[in-house]
Amino acid sequence: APKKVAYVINGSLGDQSFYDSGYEGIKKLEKDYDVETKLMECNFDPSLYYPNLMTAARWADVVFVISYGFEEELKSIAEMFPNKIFVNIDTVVEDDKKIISNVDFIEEEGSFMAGVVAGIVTTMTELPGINPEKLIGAVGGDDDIVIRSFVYGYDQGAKYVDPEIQVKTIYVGTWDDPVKGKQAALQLYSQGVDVIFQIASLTGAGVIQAAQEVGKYAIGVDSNQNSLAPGHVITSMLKEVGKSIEFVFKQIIDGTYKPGTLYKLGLKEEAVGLAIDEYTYQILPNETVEKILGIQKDVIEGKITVKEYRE
Amino acid sequence: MKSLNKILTGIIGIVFSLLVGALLIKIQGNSPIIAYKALYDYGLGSWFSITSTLNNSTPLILTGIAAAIAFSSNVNNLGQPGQLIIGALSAALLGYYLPFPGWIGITTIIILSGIIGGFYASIAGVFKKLYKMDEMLTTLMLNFIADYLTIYLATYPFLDKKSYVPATKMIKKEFFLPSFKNLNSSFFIAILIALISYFIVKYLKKGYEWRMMGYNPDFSRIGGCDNEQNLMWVMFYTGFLSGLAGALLILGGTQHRFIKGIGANYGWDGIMLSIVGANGIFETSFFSLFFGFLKAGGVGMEFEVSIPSEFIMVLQATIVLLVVSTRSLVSFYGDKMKAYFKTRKVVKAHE
Amino acid sequence: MNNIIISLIRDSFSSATPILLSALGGTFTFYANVFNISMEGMMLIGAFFGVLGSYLFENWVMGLLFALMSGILASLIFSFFALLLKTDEFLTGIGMNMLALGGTTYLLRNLFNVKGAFISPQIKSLPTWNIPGLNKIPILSDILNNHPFIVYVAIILAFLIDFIIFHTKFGLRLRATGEDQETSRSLGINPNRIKFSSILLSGIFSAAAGTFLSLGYVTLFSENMSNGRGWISLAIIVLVRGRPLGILLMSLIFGFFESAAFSLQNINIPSQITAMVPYIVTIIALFIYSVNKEKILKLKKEENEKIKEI
Amino acid sequence: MSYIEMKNIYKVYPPDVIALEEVNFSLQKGEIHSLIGENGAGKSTLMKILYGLVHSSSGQIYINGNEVKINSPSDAINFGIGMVHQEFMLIPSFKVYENVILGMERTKKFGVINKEEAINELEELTKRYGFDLDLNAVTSDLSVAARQKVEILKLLYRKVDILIFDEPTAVLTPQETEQLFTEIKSMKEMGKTIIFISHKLDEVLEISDRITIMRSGRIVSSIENKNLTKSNLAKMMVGKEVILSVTKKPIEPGQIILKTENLTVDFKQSKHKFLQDINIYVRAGEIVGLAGIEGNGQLELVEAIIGDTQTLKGKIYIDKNDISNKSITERRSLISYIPSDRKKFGLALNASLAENLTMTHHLGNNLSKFRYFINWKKAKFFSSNLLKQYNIVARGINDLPKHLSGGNQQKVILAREFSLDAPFLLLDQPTRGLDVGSIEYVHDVILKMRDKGKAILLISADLDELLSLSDRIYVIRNGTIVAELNPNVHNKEEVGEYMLGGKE
Ligand SMILES: Nc1ncnc2c1ncn2[C@@H]1O[C@H](COP(=O)(O)OP(=O)(O)OP(=O)(O)O)[C@@H](O)[C@H]1O
Ligand SMILES: Nc1ncnc2c1ncn2[C@@H]1O[C@H](COP(=O)(O)OP(=O)(O)OP(=O)(O)O)[C@@H](O)[C@H]1O
Ligand SMILES: [Mg+2]
Ligand SMILES: [Mg+2]
Repeated sequence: APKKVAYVINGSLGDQSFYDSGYEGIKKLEKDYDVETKLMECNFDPSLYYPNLMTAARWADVVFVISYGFEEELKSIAEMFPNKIFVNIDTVVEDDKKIISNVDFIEEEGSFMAGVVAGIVTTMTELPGINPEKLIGAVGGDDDIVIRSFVYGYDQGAKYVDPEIQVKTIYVGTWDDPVKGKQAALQLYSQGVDVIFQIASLTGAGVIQAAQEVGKYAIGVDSNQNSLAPGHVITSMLKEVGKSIEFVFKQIIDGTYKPGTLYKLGLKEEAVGLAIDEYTYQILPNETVEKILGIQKDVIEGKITVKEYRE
Repeated sequence: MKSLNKILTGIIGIVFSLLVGALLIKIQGNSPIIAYKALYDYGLGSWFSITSTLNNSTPLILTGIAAAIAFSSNVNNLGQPGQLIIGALSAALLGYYLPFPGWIGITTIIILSGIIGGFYASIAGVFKKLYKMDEMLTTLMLNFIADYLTIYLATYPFLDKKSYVPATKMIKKEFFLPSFKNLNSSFFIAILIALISYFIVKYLKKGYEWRMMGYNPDFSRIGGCDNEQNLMWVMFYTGFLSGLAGALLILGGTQHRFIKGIGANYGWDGIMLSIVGANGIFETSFFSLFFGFLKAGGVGMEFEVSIPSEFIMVLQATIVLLVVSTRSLVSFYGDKMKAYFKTRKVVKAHE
Repeated sequence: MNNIIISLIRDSFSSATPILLSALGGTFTFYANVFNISMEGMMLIGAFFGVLGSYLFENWVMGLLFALMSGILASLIFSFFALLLKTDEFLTGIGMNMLALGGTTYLLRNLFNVKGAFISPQIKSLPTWNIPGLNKIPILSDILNNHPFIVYVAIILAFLIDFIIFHTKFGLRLRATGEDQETSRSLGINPNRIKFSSILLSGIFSAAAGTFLSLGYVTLFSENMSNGRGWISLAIIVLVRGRPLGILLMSLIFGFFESAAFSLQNINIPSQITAMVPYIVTIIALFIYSVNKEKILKLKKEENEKIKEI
Repeated sequence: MSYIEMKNIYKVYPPDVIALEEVNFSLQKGEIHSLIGENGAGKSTLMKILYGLVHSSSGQIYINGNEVKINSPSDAINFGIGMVHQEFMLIPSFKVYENVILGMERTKKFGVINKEEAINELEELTKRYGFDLDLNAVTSDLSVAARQKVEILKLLYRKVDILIFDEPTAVLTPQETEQLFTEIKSMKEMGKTIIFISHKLDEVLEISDRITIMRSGRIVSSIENKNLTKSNLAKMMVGKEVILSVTKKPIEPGQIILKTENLTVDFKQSKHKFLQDINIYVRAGEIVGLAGIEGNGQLELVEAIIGDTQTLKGKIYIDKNDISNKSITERRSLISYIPSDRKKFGLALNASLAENLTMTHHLGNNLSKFRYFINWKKAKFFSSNLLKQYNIVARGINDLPKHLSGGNQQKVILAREFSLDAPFLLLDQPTRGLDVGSIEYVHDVILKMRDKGKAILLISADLDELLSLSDRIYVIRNGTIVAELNPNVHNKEEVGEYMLGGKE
């Protein structure tokens, strides 16, 4: 059985979203399976990708890696260590020798649900702060493929509720400037938007504070941010990186793990989804939440198909 | 002799700062001995470590020399970061689209990317020449603009559709600079360029004029040097070096394509190193190697001893500050001591 | 539509304030001829300690106090290296910025056990002010009222500092030292003391700017939240040659274009392009300034000659 | 008992420059005490120690018999000691009154400067001492003489009793010097004590009560000003006989080398002109002097000839080449140039002597076989030859100019420029601030160049120098040439009258 597990990430912990969530999963492995774990953060510095991954691969039996931006390095290093286990999370890296397994989250399904919530809320003019305009917003960190796929699902969800709903998006251009995040959100609110989905890591913290300040609504991302501004964060779209790590590691222990597998995880696997808790009920009446959960069930059962961004 | 002196006082500074660093590590609750062993193991301990150190230092040597030449010519070019990524993006695009074979292609890419970096720097030069616009400010602003411009290009027109982050397509395999047992050949190119730069500054009339302009621009102008033209050349050449650093990152690094963040801190580190190296080409190169070592060894400290990366940043800042302050202290108080003893001798002789 | 423009102009003040404050501090070092690039780091330090104080005592006053103390501490470190150990000022600035970024992240993890951002209801934000009488004027009130009080203080300070620099004893000595420190020395002024005061003021002001970020505009601390604002204030100082009122004007212009940049995304200009706008505006401002300066210099010289002739 | 007594003063500048050795200096109340000595003898250093600007390495200072510690200029000012420095200590961008009150500002509440009070007080002072100064003028616009008045005003405002003047007359015209002397004498009458440093022995003899002579860091003697002559002062200073008069060979002029045609310098948008229709010529083998009160267009003429100005009309020829539209670089092969501000334009103080001596020579092809390169072996050989040839006292070609005395710095410039072998020499104040020994040397070299057939334009504020060296003299006033004089016919006073406009 594997004894040493490494967790290599392109960014750094503290995003209060998927890197952190993954690290929680890793910490749980330590407890549950009595393995030694180590963390390597690359702090978005591409010159560290290769040496960090290399260092981790030489030491560990199992490497969990979030490889945004160094998929090629991952491939070449994995080929140097064909007997070790490489699990790549959140992107898909295919190598010819089928050494690397991938965990792919279907974020579109999660953000579809966020869009459904936003769409429903913007039409509920009886709620405080909601105007009759059918306008919702999103604040993205960078304008890149991942964020655009979030927006893509979000838009589908809103349009599913009411095809007339429009989505306004601002890409702030940085992941760690909550001040700019708040500015962007205030602008969207001043344009008649009443719900904003933040997809911007630390920048997004400013979006939530903006919602609180002007009495409008926000939707959190990646981890449960509902408690950050009670009464203003309706829900959060979760991405359970930690759980997926546990899930794969269990298979490794069981012996059911096969290298080169593609785990596609969506609503059904509870890898993505909405955080619905007392804060949600504080804002939305029960029947509205029921309606939302109903739509979620339809998606899980395949009655509604959510299109993926890259196909 | 003078540069040896600078390096020697630098080494005193390094030793002193490592001692202070040990204290910091101790306070943070780790064993300095184990931490420094990891630093050594990952930075110098094996062939792999040594080559990592050298690979790390490759772009730093170039941006460091760029800053050193600019500053010693009294040209405040703080635009290395921007010039570097412009060069990197150019290399990535050329590497994908250029139809030339192998070595011809590589040479073309390297030179063209350098030239593009040089032109980017020349924008600030032209502004200065025509409108007397402060080049420190314009280069600073051009850094931000280069940042967003390259990301725009890598996000829209030249995006590799398969990538998850803003990135261009990978360059052709034949343009990859080969590695010899993990040591990338781009290191040798950097060393070669360092030698050429030394030669230019030392033996070329232009280089002499640049230096004199750095010492006293009024003097060089009245002496018959065309300062305005020299400013343009300095801007171009230092931009060329930074652009070259960017190209080597693409051809010789591990990514082989332009990707968001690829410039990292090379530009700023280069500016810092030129100051640490007192604008000397050899001194700056020496400290670039040292910084490459710190970076490679930092990975070890983080991995083996779990010293957090932000702490390593604090350590690096401390080391840089102490290296330079120790050096200025040694020379300042050294001179005072000499004066003191001389006085005693003279006074005694009179009694 | 009206709303959008009001919000835009209102936001210009918020975007301008941190830049304005740290540039006002930096202008002291500018006049003292201290090459100070550490505003960025000092702002970050102020932002962190503001949150720390406010969190520990659940009181914004303590937050502000902590921030100012940390600004003083940071300037002591800067002065220690730059003035006492005679380390290159530029390098000291780079070192300070690295220390600030690494240090606040390190403390964040050690004190609050989080990385990235620290948010808590215990952090109390700075109070907002209303200008009496202004509530009656509809649009102006929307734009100018209800900002964190630091915004108003910063604007008043711009005028005050202009007065201090050009009409007080301290200002006279500051400018003299910056222009020619040997002359200052020859008149019994201690240049190091003047430089130290300027660094101290810069530290305090930058820390206050940081507090505006972390306790004024938003109520949280996040790593690297100064995010280049210190560099912008440096650019503005150089651009207007330190004039406090020029700093006020340029900060507002910069703030306006920073928030206007988001609006450009509405007409489908990619975000990367809109983000360049403030920097391009700065270059254009420098261009206008430089061209005018040349003209003014020429005219002034001629003027003088004419007077001599008469 | 002496008013001030400096005992056993030593000064070693870090790391090991001995500036003063066992110096004992005493000053009596109410006297005008001159301090003379060669460049680098230590005069300024000794006075800076008295003024607290430099700390002695060893030694004591007594005032009225009590030992005092002077740690900073403010201590000195408190003891009533003030100093006008060799290089003016004024903030160029400040108004006159700001420069005067700096360091001793009168303030209202909150440190706000009390401008009215300051101006009132200063107006009274200027009236009392008869200074003609606009207190609100910007200092950088003032003439040199006016700046010096500001410096003196600074001391009077501080009510000091002892005024130290470090080479105040080096930059003044004879008329201005006369006026300064009147002021100094009236200050003496008001009970002030004056220390006066100068290289001009006539002046020293004219004004002093007592003269102290320094040589290489020591005091050679300190004597009352009775029955002294220039030549025995010079001998004490230098330690050997100095020839104070110039002996010239008869002139043998060749063809015209420098020629200007209607040279005019003005500004684009203004009708005013700095130079108006200057028509002068200089022939090979002659020295042509340019006399004029500073600020009458000499600077503009020099800039126009060397090419450091942009708006220029008319024509300049050198050796029949029209250089009016040529760059400085192109002109430098035809012009050797000694700038008046040697630290600003003549040297790179922190670059090695070899690098300093290579300047301008590098434009030609003597220092390398290849067009774009410098052969440093050759350049260094060339530099060390120059050091020897011009007797420059330095530690070698790697020494830095900032370590050299003023005289030796000037020799470096002369060596470089005169070895250029250009047909035309432009000499702007070549002996300003130099001691008699150095001046003798410089004059000697200039005459040698004349005899070698060079065309020389000499600008000098020192009319004695101008009259003794020149073969012809142009007088410039208000940007035009007002007279062409013959030094063998016209004397100093006549030239002075043309300069002032008394004679047309
Ligand atoms: N700051 C300094 N550092 C090192 N050496 C110095 C410094 N100032 C002066 N010296 C040296 O000390 C000696 C005395 O210089 P000082 O300026 O006192 O001479 P001086 O008699 O005033 O000469 P001059 O007539 O040229 O003004 C010279 O050798 C000079 O080079
Ligand atoms: N080597 C040098 N080169 C240039 N200037 C010098 C040198 N040494 C001293 N000075 C200048 O001479 C002046 C006095 O220097 P000095 O060494 O006497 O002061 P100090 O005794 O060290 O003063 P403190 O005790 O305040 O440090 C200063 O202006 C200093 O900058
Ligand atoms: Mg609505
Ligand atoms: Mg002197």
